[in-house]
Amino acid sequence: ATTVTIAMQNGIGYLPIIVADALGLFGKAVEAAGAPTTQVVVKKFSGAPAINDGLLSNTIQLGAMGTPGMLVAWEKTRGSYDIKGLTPLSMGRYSLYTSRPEVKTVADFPETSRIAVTALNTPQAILLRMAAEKQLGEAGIRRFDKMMVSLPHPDAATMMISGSATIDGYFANDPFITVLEANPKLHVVTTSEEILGHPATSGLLATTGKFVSEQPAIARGIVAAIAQAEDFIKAKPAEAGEIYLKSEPFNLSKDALTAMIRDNKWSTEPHGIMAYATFMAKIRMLKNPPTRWQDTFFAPIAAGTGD
Amino acid sequence: MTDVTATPRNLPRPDIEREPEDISRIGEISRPIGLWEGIFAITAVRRALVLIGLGIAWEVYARWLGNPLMFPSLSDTLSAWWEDMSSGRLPGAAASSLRVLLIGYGTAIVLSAVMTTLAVSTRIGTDLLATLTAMFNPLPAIAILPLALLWFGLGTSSIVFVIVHSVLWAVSLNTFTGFLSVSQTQRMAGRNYGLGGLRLVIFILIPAAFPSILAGLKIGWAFAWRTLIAAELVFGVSGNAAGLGWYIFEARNALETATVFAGLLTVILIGLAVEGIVFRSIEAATIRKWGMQNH
Amino acid sequence: MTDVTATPRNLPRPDIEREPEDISRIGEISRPIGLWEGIFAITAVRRALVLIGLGIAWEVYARWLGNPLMFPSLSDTLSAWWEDMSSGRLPGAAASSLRVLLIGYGTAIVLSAVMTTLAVSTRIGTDLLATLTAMFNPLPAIAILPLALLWFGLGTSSIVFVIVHSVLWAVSLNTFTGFLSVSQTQRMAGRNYGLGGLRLVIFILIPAAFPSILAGLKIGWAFAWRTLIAAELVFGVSGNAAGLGWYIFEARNALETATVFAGLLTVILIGLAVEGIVFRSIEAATIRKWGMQNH
Amino acid sequence: MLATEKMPGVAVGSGVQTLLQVDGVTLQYKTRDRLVTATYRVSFDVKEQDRFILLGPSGCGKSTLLKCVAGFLSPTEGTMKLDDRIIDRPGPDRMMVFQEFDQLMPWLTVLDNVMFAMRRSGRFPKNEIKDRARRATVKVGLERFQDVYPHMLSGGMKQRVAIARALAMEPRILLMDEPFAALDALTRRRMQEELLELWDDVRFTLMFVTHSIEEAIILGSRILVLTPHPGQVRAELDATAYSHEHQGDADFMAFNRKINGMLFGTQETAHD
Amino acid sequence: MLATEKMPGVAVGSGVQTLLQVDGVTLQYKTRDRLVTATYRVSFDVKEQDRFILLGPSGCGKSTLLKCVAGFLSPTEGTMKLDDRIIDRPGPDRMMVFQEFDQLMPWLTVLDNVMFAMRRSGRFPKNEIKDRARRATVKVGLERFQDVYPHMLSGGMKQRVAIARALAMEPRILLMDEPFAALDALTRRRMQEELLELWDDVRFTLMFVTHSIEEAIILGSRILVLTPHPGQVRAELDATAYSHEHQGDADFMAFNRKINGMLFGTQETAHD
Ligand SMILES: Nc1ncnc2c1ncn2[C@@H]1O[C@H](COP(=O)(O)OP(=O)(O)OP(=O)(O)O)[C@@H](O)[C@H]1O
Ligand SMILES: Nc1ncnc2c1ncn2[C@@H]1O[C@H](COP(=O)(O)OP(=O)(O)OP(=O)(O)O)[C@@H](O)[C@H]1O
Ligand SMILES: [Mg+2]
Ligand SMILES: [Mg+2]
Repeated sequence: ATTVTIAMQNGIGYLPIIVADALGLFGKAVEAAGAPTTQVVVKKFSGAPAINDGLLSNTIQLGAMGTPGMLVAWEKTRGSYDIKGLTPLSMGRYSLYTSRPEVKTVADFPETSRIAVTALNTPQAILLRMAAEKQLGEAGIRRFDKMMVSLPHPDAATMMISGSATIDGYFANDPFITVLEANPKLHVVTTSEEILGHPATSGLLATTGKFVSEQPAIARGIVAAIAQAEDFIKAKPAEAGEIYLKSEPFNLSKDALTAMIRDNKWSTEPHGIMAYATFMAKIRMLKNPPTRWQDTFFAPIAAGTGD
Repeated sequence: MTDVTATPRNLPRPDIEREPEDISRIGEISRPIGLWEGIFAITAVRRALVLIGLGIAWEVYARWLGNPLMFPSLSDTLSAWWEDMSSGRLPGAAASSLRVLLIGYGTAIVLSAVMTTLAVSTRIGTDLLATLTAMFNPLPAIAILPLALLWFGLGTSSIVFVIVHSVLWAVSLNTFTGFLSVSQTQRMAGRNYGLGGLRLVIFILIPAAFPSILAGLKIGWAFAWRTLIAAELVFGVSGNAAGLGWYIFEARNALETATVFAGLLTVILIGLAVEGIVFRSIEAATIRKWGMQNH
Repeated sequence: MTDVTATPRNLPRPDIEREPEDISRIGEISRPIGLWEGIFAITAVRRALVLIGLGIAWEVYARWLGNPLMFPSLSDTLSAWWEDMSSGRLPGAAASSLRVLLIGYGTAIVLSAVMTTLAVSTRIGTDLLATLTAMFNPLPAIAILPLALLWFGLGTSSIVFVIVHSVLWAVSLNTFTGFLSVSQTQRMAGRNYGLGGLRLVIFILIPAAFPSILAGLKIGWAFAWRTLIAAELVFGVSGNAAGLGWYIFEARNALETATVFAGLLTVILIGLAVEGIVFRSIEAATIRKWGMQNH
Repeated sequence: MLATEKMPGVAVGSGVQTLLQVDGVTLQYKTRDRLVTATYRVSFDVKEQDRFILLGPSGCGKSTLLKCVAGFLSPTEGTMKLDDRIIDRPGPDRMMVFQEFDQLMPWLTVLDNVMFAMRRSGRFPKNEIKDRARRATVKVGLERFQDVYPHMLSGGMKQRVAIARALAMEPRILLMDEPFAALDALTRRRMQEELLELWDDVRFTLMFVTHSIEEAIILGSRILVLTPHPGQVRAELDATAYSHEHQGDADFMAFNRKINGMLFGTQETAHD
Repeated sequence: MLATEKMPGVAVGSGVQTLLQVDGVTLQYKTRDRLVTATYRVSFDVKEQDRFILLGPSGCGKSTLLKCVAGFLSPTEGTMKLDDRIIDRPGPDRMMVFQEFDQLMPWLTVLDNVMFAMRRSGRFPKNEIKDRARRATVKVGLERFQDVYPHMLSGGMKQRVAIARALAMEPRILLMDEPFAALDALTRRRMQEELLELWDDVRFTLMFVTHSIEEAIILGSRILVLTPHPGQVRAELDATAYSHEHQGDADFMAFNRKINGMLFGTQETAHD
C-alpha cells in the first residue's frame, strides 16, 4: 500500500486537514479517485522550514504552508521539484493588535515599537509592510523592517496579555485573536481584509510536481477530501470546533469557537495569490514572480477561478 | 662541614620506655555527634532542604509577580502536574521521551567509545577526533536536520540522530581529556602487562579516567534532554506517540502555562532522580570507593 | 633464612672499569627523519589533510546526491559564502553573534567560577551545585524563555541569559569534577602554605584541575554557539543587528540552502579557528608544558 | 582537656618550652566498610628546638601522625596541642615535606615551586624571595634544573625540590616525611648536613619521619620508636649525644642495636 | 648494527648466555625548549640469571635506563637488544616495579592488583591465580589488607603491593626501580630475602635500581656503577661473593668503600 504523509502545523487555518483526517475523508476520497490501497497519514510539525525539508527529502508528500511560503518554494524549485499549491485550505483573518492607545494606524507606531510576527516571510510580515506602504509610501516598507521581531504566537500573545512592555504590537491570527479580543487594554489597528481589500488565501496544501505526476489519483482524492471537509466546516461549525479541540486543546468556550470558525472564510478557491506575489516581488522576496496565479497551482485548482 | 651537634642546645632528657598494650583488635572509637549534626550530615537530607528552599522561593516569587501566564506558581504547576499525572498523559509522554532518549544516549556512548579508542590509539585518530569535534560540536541541530531527514526520514531515528550529535562530542571530549590525563606510570604499568590498543583502553584508561568520563556522561545526559525536547517539536508527531517536548509545545500553544511548567517539572524530576539515584550510585561504587574523589 | 648466595650459579666475571668522558655539554644527538615523515609529524599538516578529506567527501556526496536544495555541494556553499563575505553581510553577522557569544560565555565562566568555588569550599555549596545542575542542566532553552523575557525583555540580554544557562552547568560540572580529582597531596601542600577558600582554588585547584576545566570550556564554547543560533531565531532581533542565527534562519525561510550552509560553514570555521588557535595555544602553554597531558 | 589549661610539668626534665603536646592520640581512617586505626593512644611532647624523629615500621602510622600535627586530620581520641592550643587547621608555621612524589605543583618550574610557599605566606620581602629560592635550589644540587617543570625530574630530584621549598621557608616547625628515602647515599648525606646546618642557624623545631635507624640517630635529638600497625609508643629516646662523626663508634652501634631490638625484637638485627 | 648479527665474544668470561645487550646507548628527553640527556653511551651486557644492579647518584638516569629496557623509551643513539632482538615495545616478559607510588590501579583492591597482571598475561591457569596472589600478599606482609583499595595504604605498603604483583608473575626478567626505598630496615631485609629466595627457585634475571651500596652488594651478582648526570658507565663490578652474612666482614666493607670511592671520589665516604 502507498503511504502518503501530509504535514501541518498547529493553527485553526489547517482545520480542513484536521476535519478530513478525523472524519476519514482522505481514505474515502482517495479510494473514490482510484487509488484504493492508499493510506493518508497526517503529521504535525512546529515550524515551516521542517515542512520544506520534508518535501524536499520526500519524507512527506504534502505540506501545509502559508501563501508566501508556497510562493518562495515555487520560485526556488522551478524546474527541479516544482512545488506548487495543490489546494487552498482557508482564508484566515489576521489582526494587528497594539497596547498603545494612541496608535490608530500603522503609521502611528513610533520607531521604538516592537511588533511581533512569527517570521519575516509569513503573511503577517508581508501584510504589515503592505499596510506601511499604503500609509507612508515606499519608504514605509523599510521602516518596519527594524520594528518587526520574530516571536512564536503563544509567546507574543502571552506578552501582550500580561502587559509586558517588551512588545507593543502583535499581528495575531486565530485562535489567539479570540484571546486578545477579550483584553480591554488592547485594540485592533488593522486587519488582513482591510489591507488587501478582500479575504485572501492564508493557508494551502502544497506538493511536488513529481508527486502529482506519479500519483494523480491520490492528488485528486486529497483535493476532493479537503473540499468535502470545508463543506462540513461551513455546514457544521460547532462540530468542526469539537474536532479541532480534540486535536489542539485550547481554552475556548464552544460558542466562541463556533463564532471564530464562522469568522474565518473557508474556500478551496485561491484568492490574493497575485497580490502577495506582486508585493513580494517589490520587496525582493521573489526575484522571478509568477505572471499568473495559475502558474503556482496544480490542476484541478489551476483550472478553476481565483486571483 | 660544620659540626653542628658539637654545639647542641638540646638538653638531654631521660629516656622513656613503654610496653605497648596488646590490642589485637581495636574497635571503633566514636566521637559523639549531635542529633542535628548527624541528620545534617546525610547528603539526601541536605539536598532535600535545598529543594524545599528552591520550591519556596519559586512559590513566593511567582505569587509576588502575580503573572501566572508567564510564570505560574509552584502550587499551580503541581496541580496541573498532578492532573496530567493521574490522567496518564504525562507518564505516557515521559515514557515515550525516555525511550527515544535512552536509545540516542546509548548510541552516542557506544560511538564515543569507538572514537576515543581510535583517538587514543593512533595519531590520525587524535586528529580526526579533534577536528571533527571542533567542527561539529558548535553546529546546532538545524544543521543536522537535512541530513537526518535524508538518511532517516521522519520519526524516532531522526531524533535519535540529533541526540547522538548533541551527546557524542561532549562525551568524547571529556573521555579523551580523561584518557590523556591518566598518569604516565599507570599507563606504563598497563603496557608492561602486554596491554595495548583496546585492552589498554578497557583495563587501564577507562577506569583511570572515570571521573572525567562520568562528568562527560552527566553533561551528555543533560544535553540529550535538551535536544530531545527541541527535536520533538521540529520532527513533530503523528497520532499519540507524543513525548514531553510535544506536550510542552502543545500546552504552550494553548497558553496553558501551568501545564508547560508541569512538563518542565517532569524533566527536572527525572533529572534529579537520575542524578540522585543512577549517577550517585555509580559514583559511590566507583570513584568514591577508589579514592579518586578527594574532598 | 635460605642462604642463596652460597649456591650461586652466577659465575664470576672480571670487573670492568672506565674513565667517563668529560662531557660538559652534550649536544643534540639527532636521528635522521625522512622528509615525508617529518612533514606528517606536524599536527597542522595532518589536520589540514583531515579537513581536505572531509571537504572532498562533502563535495562528492553532495554531487552524487544531486539535491542542492537539501544538501548543497561544498563548491556551491563556498560561492555563496564568498558572495556574502565580500558583501560584508556574513562578517557583520558573525561579528554581531561573536559579541553576544563572548558576553554570554564570559558571564557563564565567571558565574561558574563563583559556584564551583562555593561548592568546593562548603558542604552546602556542593549540595547546591549538584542539585541545581541536576535540575536545570536538562532544561531546554524554551523553559528559560519566559523568565528571560520577563527579566530582560527582547534583545541581547535575553540571548546572553540563555547562553549562560547552556554554558554554566557544563563548565561547572567539569570544573567541579576536576577540583575533586586534584591529588590529596597537592591539596594538602597548598593548605600547608596557609591557602584556603578562594586562594586555594586560585593557586592550587584551578591549575591542578586545568585539563578538566579546559575540556569544560571547550564543551561550553560549543554549546554557547548552538544555543546562540537557536536563540537568535526565537528572540529574532530586527533586521539590522542580526547575527549568524538570524542569517541562517532567513536563508532557510527563503530556501537559499547554499546560504544556510554558508552560515553553518562560518560557524565551523570559527570553531576550527578557536580550537586551532585559542584552545591549542592555551593547551601548549599550560597542560602540555606542565606534563599533565600524557599521550 | 581544655585547650587553655596549662599542664603542670611541661618543663620537667629540661628548661625548654614544650611546643607540641600529644596526649593519648588515636588516629583512625573511617571509610564506609572499614575502620583502620593508624595509631593508638600515642603520647609525647616535643620541646622547642627539638629534632624529633618518628621511627617505626612501614604502615605504623608515622605519616598519619605527622599529618595530624600539620592539621590535616583530627584525632578520634586524645588531644594534640601546639603552643597550648588545639591544632585544628593547617598553617604555614608548620612546613611539611610529604612522602609522595606528587607534592610539587606541576604547573610551576622548580624555582617557582620553591618560591611559591614564600610568596603565598607573605613572610618574606618580595625582592628577597627569588634569591632565597635560588640559594635553596643550589643547596639541593639542582642549580641546572631551576627552570624545568617537575615532570622532567627524576624521583629523587622531585624530593629535593620539596626539601628546598621547605627549607627556604625557615619555618618554626618543619615536618618531614621520609624526605631522603629516594636519595642516594651521598646526596642524602649532603641533605642531612644542610638540614643540620640550617637548624643550627635558625633553630627551628624539626619533626622527621624515617625508617632508617642510622638517620634517626644522626639527625635526631629525640627519637620516638613506634610499634608495628597500629602504632603505639614503644619508647622515646634521647639522641643528643650522636652525630655523623660518631657513626663508627661502639656507643653509636650499641644505640643502633638497642633501637633495632625495640623495633624488631632482639632475635634478629636488620641492617639498613 | 644489525639486529640479527651475532656478536662475537658474547659468552666470553662466562659460560652463560647473554640476555640483554646494551651498546652505546644514549637516552634523551626532548621537550620543546629543552633537551635533557639522561645517559650517555652506556654499554653493558646482562647474562641470563644475573642479578644486575644499577647504582648511581640521584638523577643519573637509572630509571630512564630501566624504562628503556622495559621498552617504554627508545635510545637516541646505540642499540638495546634482548635475545638478540632490538627492544621495541613493552611486554609481560619484563615485569617492572616502578619507583612511583601511583603504579597501583586505584580501582582494584590489593589482591585484585596482584591478580591483575597474572590475569591479563594469560600465563597462569585461572584457578591458581587467586591462590598465588594470596601467597604473594602474605609474603609482603599485607595479609590483613588484601581487600583494601590502594588509597588506604601507606607509601611503603603501596610499594610492597607492587613488589608482590611483580614477584607473583615469576617473570623471566624482573626490573625493579628502587622498590625498597620506602621500607623500614626490617621490612626491607625481609623483602630482600624473599627476592633472593624467589630467584633461587625460579632463576629469573633481575635488573635492580638502588641508591644503597649495601643493598647493591647484598642483592647483586653484578653491579653497574654510573656517574652523575648524565649517566655514563664508571665500572661494572662482580659481586657474586657477597651476601647478608658477609655484611660485617672486612671484605664486604672494603668493597663498599671501593664503590663509594667510585661514586663520590675518594675524599669523602658517605654512609647510608
Ligand atoms: N587514606 C587512608 N585511608 C584509610 N587508611 C589509611 C589511609 N592512609 C593510611 N591508612 C592506613 O593507616 C595506617 C598508617 O598509615 P601511614 O601512612 O601513616 O603509615 P606510615 O607509618 O607512614 O608507613 P610508611 O612507612 O609505609 O609510609 C596504614 O595501615 C594504612 O593502611
Ligand atoms: N619525563 C622527563 N622529561 C625530561 N627529562 C626527564 C624526564 N624524566 C627524567 N628526566 C631527566 O633525566 C635524568 C635522569 O632521570 P632518571 O629518572 O632516570 O634518574 P634516576 O637515576 O632514576 O634518579 P633517582 O635516583 O632520583 O630516581 C634527570 O636529569 C631528569 O631530569
Ligand atoms: Mg608514610
Ligand atoms: Mg629513578
